[in-house]
Amino acid sequence: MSAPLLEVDNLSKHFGSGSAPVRAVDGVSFSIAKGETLGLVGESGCGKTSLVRTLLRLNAATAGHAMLDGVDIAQAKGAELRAMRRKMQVVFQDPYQSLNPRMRVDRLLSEPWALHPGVLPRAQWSTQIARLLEAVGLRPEHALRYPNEFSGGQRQRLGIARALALNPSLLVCDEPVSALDVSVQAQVINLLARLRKERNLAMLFVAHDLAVVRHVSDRVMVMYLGRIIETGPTEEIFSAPRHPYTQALLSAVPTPDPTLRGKRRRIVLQGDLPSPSNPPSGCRFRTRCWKATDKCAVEAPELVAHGNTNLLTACHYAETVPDLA
Amino acid sequence: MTEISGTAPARKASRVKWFARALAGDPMALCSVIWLALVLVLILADTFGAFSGSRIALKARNLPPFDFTQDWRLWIGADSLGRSLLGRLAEAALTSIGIALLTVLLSLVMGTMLGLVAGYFGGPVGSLIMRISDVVMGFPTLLVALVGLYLFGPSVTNLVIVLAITRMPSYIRVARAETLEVRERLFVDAARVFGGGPIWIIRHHILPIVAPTMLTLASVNVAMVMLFESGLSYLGLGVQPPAVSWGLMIAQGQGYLSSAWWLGFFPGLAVMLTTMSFNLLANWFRIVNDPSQHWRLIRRKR
Amino acid sequence: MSPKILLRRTALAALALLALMAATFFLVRLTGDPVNLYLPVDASQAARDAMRIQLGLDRPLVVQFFEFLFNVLRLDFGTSLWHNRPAMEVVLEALPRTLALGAIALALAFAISALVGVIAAANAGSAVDRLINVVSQAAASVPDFWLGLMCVLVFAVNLRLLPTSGFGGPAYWVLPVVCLMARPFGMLVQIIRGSMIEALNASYVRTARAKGAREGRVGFVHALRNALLPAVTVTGDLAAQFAGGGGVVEVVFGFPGIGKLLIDGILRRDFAIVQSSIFAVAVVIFLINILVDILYATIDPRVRVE
Amino acid sequence: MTLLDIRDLAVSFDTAAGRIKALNGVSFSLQRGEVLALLGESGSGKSVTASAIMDLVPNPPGAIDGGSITFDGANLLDLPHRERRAICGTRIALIFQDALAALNPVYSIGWQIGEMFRIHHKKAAGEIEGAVIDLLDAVGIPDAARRARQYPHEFSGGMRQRIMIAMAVALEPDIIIADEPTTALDVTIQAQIVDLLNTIRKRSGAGMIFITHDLGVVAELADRVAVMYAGRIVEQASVYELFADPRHPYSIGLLASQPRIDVATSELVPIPGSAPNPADLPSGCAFRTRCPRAKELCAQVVPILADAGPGRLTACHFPGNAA
Amino acid sequence: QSDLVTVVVTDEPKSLDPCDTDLSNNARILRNNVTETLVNLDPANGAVLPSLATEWRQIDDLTWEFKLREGVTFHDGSAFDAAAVVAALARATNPDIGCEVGLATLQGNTFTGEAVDATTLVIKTGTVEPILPNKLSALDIGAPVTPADAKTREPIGTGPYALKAWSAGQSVALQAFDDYWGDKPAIANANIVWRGESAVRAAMVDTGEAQIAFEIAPQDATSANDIAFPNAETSLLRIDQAIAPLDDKRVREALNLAIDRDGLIGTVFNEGATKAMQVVLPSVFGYNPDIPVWPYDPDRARALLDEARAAGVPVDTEIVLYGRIGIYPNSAESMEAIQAMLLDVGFNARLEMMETTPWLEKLIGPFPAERQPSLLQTQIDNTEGDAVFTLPNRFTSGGNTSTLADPSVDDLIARASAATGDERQSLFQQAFANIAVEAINIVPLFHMVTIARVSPDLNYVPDVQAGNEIKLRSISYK
Ligand SMILES: Nc1ncnc2c1ncn2[C@@H]1O[C@H](COP(=O)(O)OP(=O)(O)OP(=O)(O)O)[C@@H](O)[C@H]1O
Ligand SMILES: Nc1ncnc2c1ncn2[C@@H]1O[C@H](COP(=O)(O)OP(=O)(O)OP(=O)(O)O)[C@@H](O)[C@H]1O
Ligand SMILES: [Mg+2]
Ligand SMILES: [Mg+2]
Repeated sequence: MSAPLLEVDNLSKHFGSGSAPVRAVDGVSFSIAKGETLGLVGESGCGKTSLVRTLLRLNAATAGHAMLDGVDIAQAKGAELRAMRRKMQVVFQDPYQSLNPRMRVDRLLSEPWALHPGVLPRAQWSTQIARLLEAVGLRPEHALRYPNEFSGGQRQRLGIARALALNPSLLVCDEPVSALDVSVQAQVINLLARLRKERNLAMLFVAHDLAVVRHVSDRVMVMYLGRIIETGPTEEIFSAPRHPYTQALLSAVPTPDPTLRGKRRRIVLQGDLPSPSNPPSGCRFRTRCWKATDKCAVEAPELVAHGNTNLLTACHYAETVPDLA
Repeated sequence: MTEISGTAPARKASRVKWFARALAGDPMALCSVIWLALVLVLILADTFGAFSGSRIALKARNLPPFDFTQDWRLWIGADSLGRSLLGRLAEAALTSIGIALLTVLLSLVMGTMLGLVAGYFGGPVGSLIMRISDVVMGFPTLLVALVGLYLFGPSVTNLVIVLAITRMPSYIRVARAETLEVRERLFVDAARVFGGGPIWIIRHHILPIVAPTMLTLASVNVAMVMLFESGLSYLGLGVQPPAVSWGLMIAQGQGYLSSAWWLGFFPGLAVMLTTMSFNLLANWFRIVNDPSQHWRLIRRKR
Repeated sequence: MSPKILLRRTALAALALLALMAATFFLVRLTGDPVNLYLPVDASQAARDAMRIQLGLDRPLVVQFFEFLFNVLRLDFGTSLWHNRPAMEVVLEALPRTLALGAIALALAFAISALVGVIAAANAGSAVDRLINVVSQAAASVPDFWLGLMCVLVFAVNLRLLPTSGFGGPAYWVLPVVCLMARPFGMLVQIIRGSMIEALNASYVRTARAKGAREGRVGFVHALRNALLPAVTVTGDLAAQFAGGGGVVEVVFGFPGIGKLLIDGILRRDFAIVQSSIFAVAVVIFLINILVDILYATIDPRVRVE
Repeated sequence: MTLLDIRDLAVSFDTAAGRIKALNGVSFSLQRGEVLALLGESGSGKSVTASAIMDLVPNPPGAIDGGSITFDGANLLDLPHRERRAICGTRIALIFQDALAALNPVYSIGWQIGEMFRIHHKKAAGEIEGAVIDLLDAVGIPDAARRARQYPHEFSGGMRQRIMIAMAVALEPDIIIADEPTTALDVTIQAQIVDLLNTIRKRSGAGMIFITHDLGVVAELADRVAVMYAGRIVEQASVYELFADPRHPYSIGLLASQPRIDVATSELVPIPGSAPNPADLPSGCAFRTRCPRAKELCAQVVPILADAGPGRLTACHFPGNAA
Repeated sequence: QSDLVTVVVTDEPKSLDPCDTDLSNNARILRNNVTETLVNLDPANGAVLPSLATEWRQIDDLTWEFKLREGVTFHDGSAFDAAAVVAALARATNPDIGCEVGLATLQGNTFTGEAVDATTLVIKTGTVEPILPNKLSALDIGAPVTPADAKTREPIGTGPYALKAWSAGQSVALQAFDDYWGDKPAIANANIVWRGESAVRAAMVDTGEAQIAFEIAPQDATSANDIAFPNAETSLLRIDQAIAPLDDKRVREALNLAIDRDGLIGTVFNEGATKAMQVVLPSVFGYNPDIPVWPYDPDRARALLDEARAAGVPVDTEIVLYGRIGIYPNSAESMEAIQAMLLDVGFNARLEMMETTPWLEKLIGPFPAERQPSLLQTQIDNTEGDAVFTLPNRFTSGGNTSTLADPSVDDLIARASAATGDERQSLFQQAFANIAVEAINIVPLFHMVTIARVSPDLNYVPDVQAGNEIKLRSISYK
């Protein structure tokens, strides 16, 4: 097997210093192969965005490495950095915030080329802009509008078009559809899926909507309080999760089928997510876990395979709950 | 592409139309614009020599206003040296507004730049900028004015520089605060991901967002500087004869309040109306730039 | 505010004060030599030189500066050339008057503009609102000294209702307070009106209405407290400005406050007075800022004093 | 028994882009003890409907242009302001989407909940504190006595929503209108809140209008569903019927476009195009520009909400089952 | 309230030390109210009148003897005697204290007092001092308890009023002194307050807040209660005649001819002002009545300029008019008018109005060698009644405000200062003529007047000394 496109090793990101830093990301390791889509789910505040921003070098990592195509993201300089920037692009959550409201679409889309002279001669910009717009399902004449003249879904398409301008090999999507309307969400998801196929894009797909993640990803990673607690192939995670948190998470998602009402086994977790600046000792989930024992308070579980499965689970008492789905 | 680019002027025209409509929706702003246009006409008339005939004529000293049998230049009276008060007001308008605009422009440009740097980079340079601006803020403007005028001689240029320096901290603060906020916005992050450096980001992403706020602040400041200049001139620390500003006219006219009220009254009124106009326009501008307030400017048609 | 934060802020303020005093020291000395001003025109060159030596002005500026710093550390601010007594003593006589004047003006301005601002915001767009807007804009735009002169003309000279100027019983305070109030009043009405309109559109106000609260309660209990925050900031800034003296207004009314003292000090090259007033005012401003922060935190529990 | 009956409600707003017709003749009714889900995408007018019921449409820029809201036999729109206010909170209560914004940041939550009693003079001053603590207990906030003294920013999102709920049920209203109460919450918290709402509603027997665009929550909670599009109700049916057999092309599209957690979907079927500009709605049926079935008639005649089988209504010229 | 009179002046006194009465702000309060001098000058003709000294004579060139009044006590009860005068004199001339009197009037000579007995005083001078009594009219005598090495804020004198309180920034209150040696004043209390604005001062008399207001600007002097009195000041422009083109006499003459003095009187200057031909008033010893007043002749001025231009004088060089803000009422307007007049005859004149300190730098030498040709707005006062108090410092080559370096003038002034009687008078008259006509070092403007507004129910007529003295004891209610 060839080397993975992105390899993350024990990456941490802590905010603030002093006695109780916010441990937004705490020793996370994973990798993404070329053309693969990795879904990342977790509740609000568990560190998804922090992880993404660290990968994009918008935050400096506190510890650990992330290598993109063999280049350490944090260390890259000069030409290496520029090459890295071209390879990895991002689509942000909020389509209203991620486009500069004072830039016309043609300038928005050509900004990457202006920043990477030599990628595309200026003469070809306008044709390329038209092509990009078409690729994301917009029309060439949209190039002369301002972002506020677009709907949310259209804006998200603009964001995607812009991310594609440099023809990256890895697209990092931080909740690209969660700000969109249900009917528009489907359009964007389909668009991403199509582009991924056409361009052999690898994706890190962050979302908290499990249904969306299930639909999009090849592999899924579940995060809780800055740690990865379970990871594995999408189908396996959704059909037979082993971590209690994943189980609870899946069961909490309401099924759009009124006939199933009251028939599913639902696990309603008690309490809120603990503060990431003062995470529980041992297993971080233990404060809301119905299986927690004294051991969980002392010993942090490793992310390992439990039994005959492709899943890696960080739980001392990992087991499947067969009748979940 | 031609048929697409053809729409650009049309968009511009519609923007002008929208502004005109928004202006029509705010009678106060409309009045302000009319008043400022009037002042502009007066200034132009003066520069083209309409008042050049108004020399010192001690015989016409303190000629009262509203005597329409006189030359039109004397319709609002003559000053203590018999010069046309209207002409003096025109000349003073150029100084007063000129000083205010230049001051504001200078402090706007410098303050915004420093604020952007302080806000975007932070760190020791940022704190240094902020501390210096704190210290400047701590000074009585009078002292700074005096030092500047003493060191460099009393001239309009020096007054502008001095006032600009004392006004700068407010721009620095606002620009910094805005920058701090804007630099956390997602589109700035996006630009960084594309490889945009600080200069690029400040120029293309932060400045355009910060600019309207700064312009609003500037138009409020035009008003403030005008008041300030008149105060300084009143104390004898601002514009000095033979130059003339509205503030100086008030100062000189105050001696005549009981005998020739028009000498101090009209320049006072001019300061007030002009200041008010700039304040009102600032308000209007703020609303125009805030989509959630737009409806205020559009009359409800039923 | 915890003592630790207070300590930190005090330390920072002390540093800033040091910079301010240093800048003041050099700036005033750039405005020229006081000796000519203090000696009769006929005084001989020898007498001028003697005075320079006596005042220590003949020594290098740096030496003078360090002596000045040393004296400041001992809270010795020198002797006023003009008043011929310790400068700080003169300043501490004038400062309380200015503070009282400013406090009265600001408090009145704040109270009245809160009321007027709420009325305007509640009737946004109506004739009342427009009237309030015009009046407050005019108040914010009127040159205070001009207003002062006009007030003297009308109320003192023509109507004989109030004394023209000076310092004394309550009657003497009316006109200075009114003139000083005009601008804060205008500004605060604008601000409170704006933030009230915003607050009245806020979600929590909808909640209050949904709870069944009457408009008066919605406006004064729910919206106003939130809307006051920007007004408090501006009032703090104004208070800081006023601490430096009502400047021109004090001159017009012959009000013996710190503003007049400072202007006179500057015009008379009374270095000790200028330095002491700036020092005293800076300290007051520091205290005002802390006060404003505390007030802020009292109004809005989200704000933590740093 | 019909508790609330809304007929042809029309609301408009003045905006820079011109006059927006936010509601274009909304009609639905709510029975006692029933949960009606108001489903529809962003901007379809769900919140405006709630505002109109609660007399919260800001005027200006908004205005109620017509229709009626009949509650307990009286048309609310005819009542004087003062009487409507008296109904708010006591008989109809509203829970907002963004609890952080909806709670006044400068008052403690105990004060804000207690205000319900003070405004409507329902309890003596001495009893209020105890009542507030009981309410907080009831919505599952531990350590209620201490937390009542805290401010909204000191609570997590789920807690704040619980506080909103406590406030809404304080005076045991007949109707609770919940405007997307769980949209801003995480799934695990959302599950808690949905559970809580269910429990409380069952206990008090209040009717509920549950506004959302989350099909899952609807399936979990609602008895009946009204689907909104561009300021109109386009379909009304019992929850079972709607999910099993949507008739309006918009409802069909809505159901087909959402990925499901319980089954692996290979391809989603999105509704083409985007929501129309409310200032410039298409003539006739507002959905026609995105509708696969649109014919000439749709551009000319506005379809009315008509009977389409027992207990269900559809506003479409060409209703039918999903293809 | 008939036992109180309130006087409003422009500024707070700088000091109330008896030895600082050379400043009129201080003198107005103290002189002959709180403290007294050995002799006074007659406001009408400048003659020396007895006060604390009853008689005096010059024993020899360097020695004078004064007989002091008996039975005079200071406000603190101590007796007035020769020792007190000796102490006051020593104090006034002590350079360490920096007394105004010592630095101005008494400068340039040494004075040693000697108490022969309680009422007999001998003063020895370093050089001959022909007009010692005039000089001593400026020396106020404070009580012996006045600190010898520092200034005081609480003067104790022998005058009809004692200081009651000085509320800094607000007012000075005086109270009649019961044991005064002369006639008791009619009004028991006096308040001196100060306001910067002329209009306010004038209004205060109308409103009854004050009974006397000084320095009312011409435009505020609109009522019958406004009394103009000459204030011993003469306004002028000093010509810096060392710098071209002002080094040319034709140019300086043109300056004088260009100014329409009649036009300025009654408009910018008060009607009561009189055109001046020299820098002192007729009442001053040494005044020359024969110097002609400059006519207004702009054509002649233009002709002179053309002539000078033809002779190669750079008459088109920019000449700066240095004005001082507020030196007298309407000072800026007068300079604007003068600038316009100069421009009219073809001068390239630029006006620069300055604050006092920078103006003083222009006034007082030494002057930098590289400087622009300039005219300086100034005024000269002479309250001591003798030309020697005006001339040496201002018009001799050694004078620190002089721009004239003419050995013949120097010699004239030196000789006049040492002379007495008619010789003195004629020498001074020659000097004045020389300065005004031959050298044309000045553009004399006006003998100035001050306007005081006096409440109609008050008996008070300000005289020429009212700029320096408010003779409170002469005031009474009608
Ligand atoms: N700049 C920052 N400074 C301090 N703390 C931060 C910062 N950014 C994030 N955090 C904290 O780090 C934790 C993780 O935040 P992060 O935004 O990565 O979560 P998330 O999983 O993306 O949440 P969401 O689903 O809400 O986007 C949170 O507790 C957050 O408060
Ligand atoms: N105060 C207002 N001013 C102008 N337009 C408004 C106002 N309130 C609502 N609207 C308009 O009314 C329409 C309906 O809005 P509404 O808030 O009811 O939508 P919604 O269905 O609740 O959407 P969401 O799911 O986003 O909450 C929208 O087009 C909106 O722009
Ligand atoms: Mg996130
Ligand atoms: Mg809504």
